[in-house]
Amino acid sequence: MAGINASAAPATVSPGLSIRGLRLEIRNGKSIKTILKGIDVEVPAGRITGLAGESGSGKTMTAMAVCGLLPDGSVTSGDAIFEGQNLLDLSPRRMNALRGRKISMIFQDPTASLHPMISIGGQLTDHMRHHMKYGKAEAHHRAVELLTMVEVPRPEEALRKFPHQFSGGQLQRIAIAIALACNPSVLLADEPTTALDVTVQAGVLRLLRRLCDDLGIAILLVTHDLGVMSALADTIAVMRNGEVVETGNRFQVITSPKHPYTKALIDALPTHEAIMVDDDDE
Amino acid sequence: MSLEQGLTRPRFRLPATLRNPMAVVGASIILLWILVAAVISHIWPVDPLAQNFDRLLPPGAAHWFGTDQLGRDVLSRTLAGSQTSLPLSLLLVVCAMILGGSLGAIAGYFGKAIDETIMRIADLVFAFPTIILAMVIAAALGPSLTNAVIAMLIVSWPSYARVMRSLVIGARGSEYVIAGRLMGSGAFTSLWRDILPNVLAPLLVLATLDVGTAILLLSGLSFLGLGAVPPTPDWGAMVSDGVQQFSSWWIAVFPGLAILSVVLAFNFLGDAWRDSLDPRTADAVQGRAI
Amino acid sequence: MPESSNSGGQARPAKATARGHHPLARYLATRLGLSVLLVFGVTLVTFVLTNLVPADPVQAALGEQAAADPQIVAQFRKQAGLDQPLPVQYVNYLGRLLTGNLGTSNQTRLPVSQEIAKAFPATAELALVAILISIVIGVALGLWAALRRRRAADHVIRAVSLVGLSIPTFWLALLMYYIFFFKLRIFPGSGRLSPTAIAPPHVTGLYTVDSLLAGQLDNFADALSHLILPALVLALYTVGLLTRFSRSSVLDVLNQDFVKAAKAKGLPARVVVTRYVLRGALVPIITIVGLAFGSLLSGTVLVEKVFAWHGIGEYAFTAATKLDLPAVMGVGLVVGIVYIGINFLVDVLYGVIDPRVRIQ
Amino acid sequence: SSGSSSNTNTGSSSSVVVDSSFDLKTADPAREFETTGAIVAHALYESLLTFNGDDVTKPVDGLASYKISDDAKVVTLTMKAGHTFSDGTPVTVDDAVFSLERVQGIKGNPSFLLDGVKVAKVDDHTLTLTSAHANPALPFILPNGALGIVNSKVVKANGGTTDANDKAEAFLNKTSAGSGPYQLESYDVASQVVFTANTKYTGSEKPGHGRVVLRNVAGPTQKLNIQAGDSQVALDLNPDQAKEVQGGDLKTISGASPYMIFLLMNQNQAVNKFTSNQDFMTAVRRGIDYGKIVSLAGTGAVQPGGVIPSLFVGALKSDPSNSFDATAAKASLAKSGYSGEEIPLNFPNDITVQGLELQSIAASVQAQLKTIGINVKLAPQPVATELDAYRGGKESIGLWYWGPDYPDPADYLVFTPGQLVGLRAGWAANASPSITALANKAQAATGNDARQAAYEDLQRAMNKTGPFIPLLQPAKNVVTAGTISSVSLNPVWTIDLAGIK
Amino acid sequence: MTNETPAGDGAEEILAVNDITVTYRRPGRSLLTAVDGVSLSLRRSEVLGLVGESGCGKSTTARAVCGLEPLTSGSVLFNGEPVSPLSMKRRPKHLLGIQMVFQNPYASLNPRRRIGSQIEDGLGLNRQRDAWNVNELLEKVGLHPSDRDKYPHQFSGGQRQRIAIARAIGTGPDLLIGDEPIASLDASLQQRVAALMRDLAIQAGSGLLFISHDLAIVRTIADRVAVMNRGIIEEEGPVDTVWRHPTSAYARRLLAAIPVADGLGKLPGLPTRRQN
Ligand SMILES: Nc1ncnc2c1ncn2[C@@H]1O[C@H](COP(=O)(O)OP(=O)(O)OP(=O)(O)O)[C@@H](O)[C@H]1O
Ligand SMILES: Nc1ncnc2c1ncn2[C@@H]1O[C@H](COP(=O)(O)OP(=O)(O)OP(=O)(O)O)[C@@H](O)[C@H]1O
Ligand SMILES: [Mg+2]
Ligand SMILES: [Mg+2]
Repeated sequence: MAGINASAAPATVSPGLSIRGLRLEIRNGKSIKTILKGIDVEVPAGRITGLAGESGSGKTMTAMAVCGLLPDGSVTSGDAIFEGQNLLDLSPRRMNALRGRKISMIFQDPTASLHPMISIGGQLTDHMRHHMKYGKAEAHHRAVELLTMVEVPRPEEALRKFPHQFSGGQLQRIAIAIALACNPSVLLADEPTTALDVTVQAGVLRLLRRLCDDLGIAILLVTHDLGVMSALADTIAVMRNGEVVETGNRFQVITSPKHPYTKALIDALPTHEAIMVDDDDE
Repeated sequence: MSLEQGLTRPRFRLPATLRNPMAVVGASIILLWILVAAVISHIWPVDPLAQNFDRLLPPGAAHWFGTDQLGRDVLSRTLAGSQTSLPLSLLLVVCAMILGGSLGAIAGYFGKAIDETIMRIADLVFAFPTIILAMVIAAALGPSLTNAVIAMLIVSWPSYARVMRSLVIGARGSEYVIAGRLMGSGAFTSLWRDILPNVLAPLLVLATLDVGTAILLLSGLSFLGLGAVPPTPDWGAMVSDGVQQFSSWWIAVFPGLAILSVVLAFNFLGDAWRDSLDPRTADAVQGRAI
Repeated sequence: MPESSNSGGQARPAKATARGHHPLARYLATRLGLSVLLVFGVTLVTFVLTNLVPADPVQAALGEQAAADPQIVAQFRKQAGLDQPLPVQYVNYLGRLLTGNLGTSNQTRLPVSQEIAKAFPATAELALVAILISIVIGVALGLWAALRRRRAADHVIRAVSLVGLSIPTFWLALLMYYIFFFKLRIFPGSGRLSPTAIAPPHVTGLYTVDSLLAGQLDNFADALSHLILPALVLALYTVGLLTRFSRSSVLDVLNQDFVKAAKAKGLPARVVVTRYVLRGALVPIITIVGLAFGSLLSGTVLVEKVFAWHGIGEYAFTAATKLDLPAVMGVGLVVGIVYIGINFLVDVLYGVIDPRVRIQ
Repeated sequence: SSGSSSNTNTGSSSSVVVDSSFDLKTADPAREFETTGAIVAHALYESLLTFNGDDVTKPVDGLASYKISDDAKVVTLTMKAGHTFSDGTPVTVDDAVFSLERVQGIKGNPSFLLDGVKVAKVDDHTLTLTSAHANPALPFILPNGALGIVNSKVVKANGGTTDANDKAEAFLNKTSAGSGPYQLESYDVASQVVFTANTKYTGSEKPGHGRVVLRNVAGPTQKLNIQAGDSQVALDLNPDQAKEVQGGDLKTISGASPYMIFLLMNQNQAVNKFTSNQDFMTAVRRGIDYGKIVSLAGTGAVQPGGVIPSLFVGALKSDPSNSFDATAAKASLAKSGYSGEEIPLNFPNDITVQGLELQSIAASVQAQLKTIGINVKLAPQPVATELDAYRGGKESIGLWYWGPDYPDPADYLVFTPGQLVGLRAGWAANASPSITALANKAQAATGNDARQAAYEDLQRAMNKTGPFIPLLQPAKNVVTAGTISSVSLNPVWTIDLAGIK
Repeated sequence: MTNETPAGDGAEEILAVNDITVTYRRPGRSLLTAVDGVSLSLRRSEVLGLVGESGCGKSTTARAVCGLEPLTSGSVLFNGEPVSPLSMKRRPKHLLGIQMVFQNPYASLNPRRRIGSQIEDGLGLNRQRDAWNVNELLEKVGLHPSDRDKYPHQFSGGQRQRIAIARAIGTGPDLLIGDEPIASLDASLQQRVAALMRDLAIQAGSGLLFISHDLAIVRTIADRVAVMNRGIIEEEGPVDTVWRHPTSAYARRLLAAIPVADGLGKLPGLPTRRQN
């Protein structure tokens, strides 16, 4: 079903991530719940791949499976190929060495995904020091650099502050900085703007676009907001009930959806006529 | 998904608590003790008060649990002890729950001065050393299990009040409560119909977990001579007799095991119950005071 | 527990009309004010309570024949100020308190403050060691159980902690004394020091500390070896309690997104657990530690009796049963104040641990 | 220094640990009147007269020798030379006079011992104690530890006076000022009192150990301690515990104690209409299985014939009025008009007498009376609360004990109508003229034989119609380690610490 | 569906919010003015949309209109009578005509009561006794009459929100307030629920105050819209005017920031940087 720019995905070592036939079951006692029923998604480097779908369709679980952060009792099969190795088969040790280093993640709620009692500096540098063996000063230097890159004002000062001292948009930027700290090749963003205001969201979306373009990172963008999808994703995969029901490039999927579910999703959107706004801020 | 859930939920609700093997063990022990208290101890052939036997006999064929310092049969006393220890601790817990729960609910719902007054009193009771309070009360009213229960009630309501208050404060801002009030329900209806049913479960769980503590506290008071009046068979009092006759270990061990079994049973049950609550309410229970 | 404010989400004040300069200082000042108010309340409770006791303190204080002599009784009443109206007695009581005078024991005619100064450190030492043991063991077990949730280790730990919560302390105390002192000879006998030992010079009243301060290493070893068994007995209950609470608060934290986020950073499990999970679980644990320590301070009478420890618990018990009202008032007040102090300390610790309290 | 306390040698440099349940209030002899206080006072202070070992039937010379006038009103005491206080100064008449006047003047618990007695110095060797009425008990009172002689100069220097302004107690709680075999090393009213031998001591009973630690330990722990060798003497084992430690090298010294446990039946109609009924009282008297109660109290316990314990002059061996006969009891009960009404039995539940809990006795009495048809309800209270009702004469049936203030039958006249304990049973002064007459006769009798006969008559009469039922004289069980060769017990001061050899 | 005939100018005004200010005392004594001089008015059968960023004071305004929040200054008139703050006492009769549908579908229904009886509570308030019955209402919001005996947890979020709407409509309100009633719903449901709310309100002749941060949806159901920012109304007017020709800079930014699902990959406009 991988119907995307085949040229961007060389068969052997692709710089991105390629998910093929991913199945996931969660066993709890005797009950077995099938969450994912064979997912195929290509996440090539330098592009943003969108994963859309209704609530509970398994978007988050797909990202979690790639990271190896599934709940207890999960059983996976299929492939998630990254740098020639199947992430699903890696030992927890080797997976841990990749997580945060080559593969990073951003969560939906920035206030919840940062530890409220640890300073921003602490949370931004601890994995750098672990993965990259940076010294204190080196890590600090890199942290300032990162905060500057994601446009958090007064980075030096920010490092000493705690999460509750920032707004949601700033926190999401910080979360992105944390994810980018070790120069990952793949970034999994699970609804990174859902908890944010439209105005703040606009800034974060731009940031993601820029990172993708400038750093050549492969981004998997999970969201149920088709507006966001349309603004950011290069290709879109639509999920429903643990299956990918439609994959295609952005324009195709949004303007001429094939699957009835995608159609329904798009029909439900309020129609947008041309908005007459002078973009005076740009 | 929601439909499926909807169909199965009501039928699974109680078993969900009881599916846990520990909960099954707990429930069976409690049932067994209820049976003992209600039936077996009444028809048991040996009189728990009769001082007809040789003193301090070790467990043997004639007296499975031995005899105590006055020549009474420890087995029949242990069985009969369930008639006082169980109902009294339950009574204590229920009273503390009702008293503390009501005060906490009132404090939480009405807030402001009422809240301040009630909660500062609760703080005071907390700050005042429990055992001294209990002892002074028991000393003043005279030792008896009823008075011990009253004393313990006075010192134990605040933890219920605290939990209840925080639950009610959490619930009173809930949208369904506000919706109810927008539809014109008064304070009482609002508390009774909208809030209470939704906060009762954690309180009940707390109470379940407290039954064991109650038995222990009452037995502690008995040990200090402020609880059960002889010759009433009471587990705590029996254990404290056993401390005097420490070499005759059977005097203390069997009622002690009885206490242990009940405490464990209620805790197993309460634990399972709490685990089956939704996480947000379970939160409030675990934040309870001692 | 700290009251969590209801205002959720990211607060972006539309207009902050006033701005706090030292939120932590103000927070602490409020807590302190509240504590002082509570202390005042405790004095009132002690006073009212002791006046509610129906028995006549005169009869309790005087010997059989002296109590029959109306002249002695009248003199005693006068000396104790019992002939004044209650409000006056209360004001007098407060006045005396301000000068540090807790009154004189009816039983021993010693200043209550002096007696408490002796009894309190004994219990404090015991409770401190017990709470330290409980924290180390209880938190470790609770953490372990939470990390192994629903597996064998979890069930075993929970069952064991419940057993700890279910055994009557006084009986356990005697049993432990029997096993470890009498049978196995691992620990020394009752009391705080060997009978032949001479107590170290009084500085803190904690024998272990005082003996170290005085450089008496053998006394230190002696005091410590006497301390361990009763402390273990006391700890068993609090270990059970802390295990349960740590388990559930760690479980709560484990469900938080920031733990998942920490794992997603590829941090080693050890770091995630110690740095992220434990720290997050600390606030509820500290609350319980505070409460448990408070209850240890006044709830040790049963253990003290068995171990001939003669601490504040036994003192309170004797005072209450002998109707030694000045002693009851003194001990109620002191324990109450210490309890309030501990709670204040817990509040301060919140501030230290949780930047949301410290920095606004 | 720390380490094991067990001692094998009994040289004067060794130390000994005595475990006891404290009821200590003070180390000031003029104020103490409790069991532990008496042990402490006896070790620290010598008294003018004393007893020889446990024989309390005959006072012997202490710091002084004595003569009592024929009318028993004047006791003349002649100081013996050679006794010195621990600071080396000699004990003088002035010290004796000061000490006794101080006991009287500060109105402490023991001051009643010298009620109506005038203390006067005659010369540098002699003093007299003069009473208005015949007071043949006075020589028996003088050995009491409360009447120990203190160093008047030292005590005065530390605030001591002979009136209510006395401030010496705090000093005496830190430092002893006596001529006894021991000096106070440290004193902690709650945990322990440590004694060191008084090097200036010149008395007869030389201290067996250089250092004695008297510790406050609860009964069950005492037992484990002595078994483990952690202590050498345990004073408060109950009979069962004492029996359990038998075998091995521990020794148990059992004997009757001077305590007498009794039931009182209130004679006041208003308090209870049954307990004041003669037939009902007889029913109770005959309905109690004394043998069973005595067996509760173990070896050495006896049933006293009357209120006076077996150790004293005037004790009654046994009396058929106080014997178990269920049929007679039921017959009397039938006559009394009682039909199953509940009668409360009050007793203090936080008191043990020689390790024996009153609670067990109460439970036993209740069970026995139940078999003859009397419905007794136990109503225990802590002693501090219950004392009120007891002293106020408000108990229907009370279970109490009496410990002698001094080892003389005169101490038991308080049980007669209109007297201290008699009133507690609602026994008014005019309630029984015949018994009152017998009491007066007993009080006036002088000479051992006459007194013995008079007190026996009095007790027999009281056993017939009086409100008191003497139940039990519990045993005193002292357990000593194998390293201890002898101890010296005495009903007045329990144990002579110097006598632990 | 957009912009049906705006309610006639002659319709009676049911709500007049006159220059209200609401301040919160926050822990630590600092005062926060959440609503700062807001004025609004609403007529029968009219839908007024209130949009703005999170925390700008929309909910506070709604709560103040219901009397749930004491006013620091200004007044709220409902049917010409002042709205008194809701104390612990029963709510006065004349205010029962104001009903609200809340943001969180999981919290707006009492989880321990059958939904049928909760809807009946609402019906009990209706002045026209027989205007509705439970079954009709359920059908109206697309549920089956047999659902009345179920408990809230047996429904999905969208269904619950529809039940809450049914309950509010059942009271026959003069004024219906929706405080972000669609915010937590699935994208595919938002539009449907919003439209349902509008339809039912207009049908019952009530005024609807519809609060949302999603201008795109408000535009489809509202007659007039007010844009709120930091406690003040930045701009107010007919929805088309505001949508196409916003006059305030803030409204423009807000509009520009909305990503458009046109498949063109156009990034939304940037907000001006703000200092916190
Ligand atoms: N810990 C878990 N155990 C069992 N089932 C789970 C667990 N977490 C999620 N699920 C189930 O997995 C399915 C997919 O969940 P997932 O979180 O991936 O959905 P989603 O598409 O991210 O939805 P949303 O848009 O609401 O975030 C759901 O049916 C959910 O109930
Ligand atoms: N009870 C309260 N106490 C103190 N401040 C409050 C309270 N409720 C709200 N606030 C503050 O008032 C301001 C306005 O809040 P309000 O809830 O009205 O915003 P909103 O526009 O509804 O935002 P959202 O879209 O997040 O619901 C916010 O800054 C909020 O933090
Ligand atoms: Mg998700
Ligand atoms: Mg809001």
